[in-house]
Amino acid sequence: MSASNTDFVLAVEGLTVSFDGFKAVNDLSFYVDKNEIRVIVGPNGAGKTTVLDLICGRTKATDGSIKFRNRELTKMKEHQIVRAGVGRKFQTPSIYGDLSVFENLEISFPRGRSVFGALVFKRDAEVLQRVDEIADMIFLKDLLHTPAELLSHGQKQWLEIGMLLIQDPELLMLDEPVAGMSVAERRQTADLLRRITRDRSVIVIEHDMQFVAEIADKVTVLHQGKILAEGSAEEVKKDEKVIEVYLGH
Amino acid sequence: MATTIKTRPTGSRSKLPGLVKSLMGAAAFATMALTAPISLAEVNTTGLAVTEDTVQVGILHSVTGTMAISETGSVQAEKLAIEQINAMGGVLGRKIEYIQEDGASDWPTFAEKSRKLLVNDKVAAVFGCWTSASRKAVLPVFEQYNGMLYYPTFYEGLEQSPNVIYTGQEATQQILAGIDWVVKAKNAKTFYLLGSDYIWPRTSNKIARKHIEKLGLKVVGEDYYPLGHTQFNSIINKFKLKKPDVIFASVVGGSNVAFYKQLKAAGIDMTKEKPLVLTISVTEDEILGIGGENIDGAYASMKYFQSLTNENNIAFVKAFKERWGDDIVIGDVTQAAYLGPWLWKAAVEAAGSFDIDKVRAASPGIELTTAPEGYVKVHPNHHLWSKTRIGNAKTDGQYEIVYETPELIEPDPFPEGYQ
Amino acid sequence: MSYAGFKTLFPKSDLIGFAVLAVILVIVLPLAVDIFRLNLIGKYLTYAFVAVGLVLCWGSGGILSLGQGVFFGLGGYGMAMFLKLEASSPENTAIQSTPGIPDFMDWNQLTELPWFWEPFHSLTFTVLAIVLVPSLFAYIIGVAMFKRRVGGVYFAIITQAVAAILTILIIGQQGYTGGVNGITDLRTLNGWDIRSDEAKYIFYFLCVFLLFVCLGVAQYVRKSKLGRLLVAMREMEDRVRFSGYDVSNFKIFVFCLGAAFAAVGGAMFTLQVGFMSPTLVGIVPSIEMVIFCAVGGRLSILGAVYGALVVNWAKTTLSESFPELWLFAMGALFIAVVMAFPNGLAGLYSKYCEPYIKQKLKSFRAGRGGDVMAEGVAHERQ
Amino acid sequence: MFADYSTSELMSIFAMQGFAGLILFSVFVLMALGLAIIFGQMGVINMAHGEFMILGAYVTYLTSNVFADYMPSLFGSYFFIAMILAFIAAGALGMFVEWALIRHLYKRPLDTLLATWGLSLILQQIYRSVFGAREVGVTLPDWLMGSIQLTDIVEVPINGIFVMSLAITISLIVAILMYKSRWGIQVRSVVQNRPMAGAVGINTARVDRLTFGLGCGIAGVAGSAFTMIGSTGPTSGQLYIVDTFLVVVFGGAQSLLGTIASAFTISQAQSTMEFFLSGSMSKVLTLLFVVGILMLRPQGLFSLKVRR
Repeated sequence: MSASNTDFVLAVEGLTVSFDGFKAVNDLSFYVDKNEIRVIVGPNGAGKTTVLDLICGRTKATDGSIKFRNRELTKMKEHQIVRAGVGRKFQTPSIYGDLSVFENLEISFPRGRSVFGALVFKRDAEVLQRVDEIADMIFLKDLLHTPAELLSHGQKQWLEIGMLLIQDPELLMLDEPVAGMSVAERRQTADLLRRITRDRSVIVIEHDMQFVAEIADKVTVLHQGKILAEGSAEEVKKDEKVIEVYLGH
Repeated sequence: MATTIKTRPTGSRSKLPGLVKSLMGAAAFATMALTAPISLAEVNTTGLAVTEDTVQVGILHSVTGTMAISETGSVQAEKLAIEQINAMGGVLGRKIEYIQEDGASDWPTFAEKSRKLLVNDKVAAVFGCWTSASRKAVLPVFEQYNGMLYYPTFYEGLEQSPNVIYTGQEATQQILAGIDWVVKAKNAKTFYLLGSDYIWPRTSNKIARKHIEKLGLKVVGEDYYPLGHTQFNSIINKFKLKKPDVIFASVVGGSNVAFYKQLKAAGIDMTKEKPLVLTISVTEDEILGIGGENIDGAYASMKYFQSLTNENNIAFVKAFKERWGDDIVIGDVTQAAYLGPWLWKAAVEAAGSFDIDKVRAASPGIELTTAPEGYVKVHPNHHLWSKTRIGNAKTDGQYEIVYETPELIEPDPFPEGYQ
Repeated sequence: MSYAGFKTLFPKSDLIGFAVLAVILVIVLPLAVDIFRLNLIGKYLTYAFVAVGLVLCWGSGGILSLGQGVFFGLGGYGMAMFLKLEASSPENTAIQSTPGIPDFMDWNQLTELPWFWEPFHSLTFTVLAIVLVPSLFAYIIGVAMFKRRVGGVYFAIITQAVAAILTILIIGQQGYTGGVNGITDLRTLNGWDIRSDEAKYIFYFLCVFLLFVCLGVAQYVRKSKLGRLLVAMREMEDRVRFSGYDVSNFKIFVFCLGAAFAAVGGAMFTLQVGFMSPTLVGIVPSIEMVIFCAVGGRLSILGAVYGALVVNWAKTTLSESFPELWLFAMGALFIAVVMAFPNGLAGLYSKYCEPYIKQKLKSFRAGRGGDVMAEGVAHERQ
Repeated sequence: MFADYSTSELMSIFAMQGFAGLILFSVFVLMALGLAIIFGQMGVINMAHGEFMILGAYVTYLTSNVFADYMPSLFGSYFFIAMILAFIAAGALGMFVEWALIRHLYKRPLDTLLATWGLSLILQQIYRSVFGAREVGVTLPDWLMGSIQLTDIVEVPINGIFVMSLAITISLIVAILMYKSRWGIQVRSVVQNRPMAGAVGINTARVDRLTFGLGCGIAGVAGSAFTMIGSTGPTSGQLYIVDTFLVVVFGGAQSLLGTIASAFTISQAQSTMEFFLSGSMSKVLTLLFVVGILMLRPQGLFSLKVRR
């Protein structure tokens, strides 16, 4: 493709990972533009979640490179990747049930991330304001002091998204953000996603093709660790290979 | 100064154990003379727990924990001695009451309990401790509060406290005679020293090594294993490689059992004496756990064996079994623990007072002719003059005594060149 | 510290707890018991230091260390080395072949003081070493383990092995360490007799004071963002990591802090009991220390103090009156703590006593017609 | 240190030393197998493992007494009966403990550590009350004593061979049970996905109880065998616990093969070092070695790299 990767927010090239010989991701390359919303689809076991794991450093690549704004991520630790500006939401909502919504957001606030910083961290006006702002955005403003474990499933998903937003990442990765949500919640979430993706790139894993069509700039279809097709939602829907392996049944 | 109690077996009377009967017969006269109670003010000027007719002492051993195995016999012996003394009329006309505390095999607990006995209970004497570590832990307490401890275990020496009477042997008494004997009687030339890894075996082996080298003989190996170690095949191979004439063993506790079982299994037949095993740590008590057939043929060097045939011991063994059951065995430390109350009684009566300082002053030179091991005498350094015997272990778990030093050996807790 | 800051650090319910403990330790106990018992309580309190550290590591952070005895021991040995050197002045040890070195070294044919003993002539160095050496050791273990994401059960078993290693080393190197007997016969601190009743009172109060310092530090950590991070890590370690935190650093920090607390406890142990021995380093004491923490309530730093006091008091009392029963009682206690009240005494208190007391207070206030103060502070959950 | 010996002597010594290592290996395998099942497969930290072993030892002691008193003619074969009884006794106690304690704690592995530690204290005190504080001596049948003379120097202790064959037999039985039998499949499926196993009709509670019982039963057999080489007293079980856990953890807790490999590595390391160094130092070095490797490879020797 391009001679320089600098144009892209994320450039994945030749990415391979194998678990005891099984290649979960095989020689994968793709590029994400600034402010692009990329949706990754594919059948179970296609390697979607593994790709996110590789980008955020949770799994170490066997081969290949991942460049985020021209910085190599494969050599970095998870927290460094996050600090570089990559946020990751997990498939099952991962929030701190024992803490309140407020505390959940506060912990994610990007300040006082060192041991010493955490010890002297103060709940000042900036924190309060930012937490309020985000809570408002994720529809949880009235529940700030509720223990997070008491939230509904959908609210937990929002909370996790909120925890990412407060870090203001340049690349946001969402693993099935609307899974298990009611129709109303889905609508709210789509709305939320549209609002938050105005000034950042987003990678979303999603099954719901209607939802995908609603939000995606570009869709990548994975199959057995490889790219099967890439293009707009309309294009991939028509792709015969895609229909065969994924949409066909 | 010294009080001597002669043993004279007498006929049957009441249900008192044999030894007590004999002792009572002997001591009747002396006791009678003494029972005209000496006033309390006279015998106790320091506020000890003494009343017109009782005196309190402490027994401080581990009843729980890993050391309970070893210390049970000592507790039994001390209780027996106290009961016998009470049956004879007590000490200075006062019955002995004991307060028993559990050291729980834990040295800080020993220190704590000794402080309780001395400070809260104000006991006139304490019979107790077994391991060196527990003694070291309580020693500052006894010195601070001026208590009196009767310590029964054979130990490494290098200590001489005015507040302790050591009723077991210190290392040189036990070791030198043993080595001299194997050299003379068995023509031993080479030695392998093996011990559990703590102060007593290490010090003992140092003394042994020094003595062996002084005799112009050779130590071919020296090894230590952590306490509780249970795998001895490697060391047994080293024996086979180095072929020592004598394996000088001071392994203790559970390791002992493993060591002798594995030695036997590895085809080292101790009855053939090639190599000969000389131990300073296996009393009859330990053989119970090891199994007589596993240690058959080993030699032990200590001051007392249950199989001693003097009158004192026959009466003592009988009394002990009547009190604590027929299947019980008596080892060196148990006997030494038994001496504690008797030595204290003798010292108190010699001093005419329970005051610790007076008892201490009266202690050197105190003799017991009734001791199961035979005549013993307290040395000014607070250890006992005693004989050392060599026993040959038999399958029934008893030792056959094959040698006895002709003279009492002088205790020498700080041997020249060892400190 | 500003009043508001103080309020955040000590919400009212916690403040009452601290005050009650202070009254018990500083006023009630010294008046109620004689110096012998008070000295015992002082000894129990030294375990409370460990238990408080464990609340941070285990209760808050989910890191169960079965090797806290190591740090307790290192602290205690540091103190003991200083005191032993003082007790081994050339005048006191004139009968030795090498006067001026500790007696056990002389028995082991050492003829000069080993290099690592030398600095312990200085009290300043000793005090620093008591805190820093165990912390550094914990740091090394922590870096090695947490950077490699060893956690949970594995961490517990490896710390247990470390405790075993250190015990065997101390016992095996008796020329340098005093071996199985430990370092005994400690008498004076800068010429002041540490065995007198006066010294025992002073050490007791020093111990209580230091315990409150540690409790204060622990409370500060728990109320800081770091405390919330620990809870968060215990629940969702990955989420914390993907919020941009280097999780291992936080674990290392609390582990080191716990080690430092344990070391202070160990040093106070040496001062109050008068010796230090490898039996306090090994696996059994380390597990017992976890038990103190569990009985008190693994989530409550104050509970840990009560846990250490209650278990040890029960141990002493039971072993005085029923030596055969106390193992049964201890065993049953452990099982009961796990099965019936996993949050220990503190859990029982907050479940049964606290609501009752609150209600009483409320009705008392209402009865006076006074204002029922609004709970100003955000609801803090355990 | 070898200058004074002939080559053949040295060869013989090395042969015997290798054999000593193998015996140690067998001892470790026996100790660790039961725990590998309990800890590795079920995630229960059973601190009372040593006490289950000692239960087996006491059963052996009782059996030997019964045979000596009532059937002296059959004394030679009592050991086999004793091992079976030890298995049954320890297994039954294990199942009871699982029912009374462990099953409530499956989600709290660290709490099983505390509860079983409490259990071990209670068992110790029971042993002490029943059998006395002293160690008991277990009389062995004559055929287990002594050794086989292979060459002039090389002698192989019979009980060592017995322990080795026992270790091999039990490992095989466990391997077959785990990997070939229906029950083994059930155990492994419960380990991997409890709700799913329950959903497909496996009685998970029963599988748990049997698994725990089997682990404890094997501990009992190991304890029975150890009466040949070690001591039998109320606190003897404590001697084994650290070694046992290290073997299991070092092997990679979930893998039986790993347990065996780790037992082999540790035993060979220890027995080689014991020959050249003092016993204490070699113990320290072995432990350091194991801890060091575990720091480099926290999952243990044998573990699959799995997709999370």
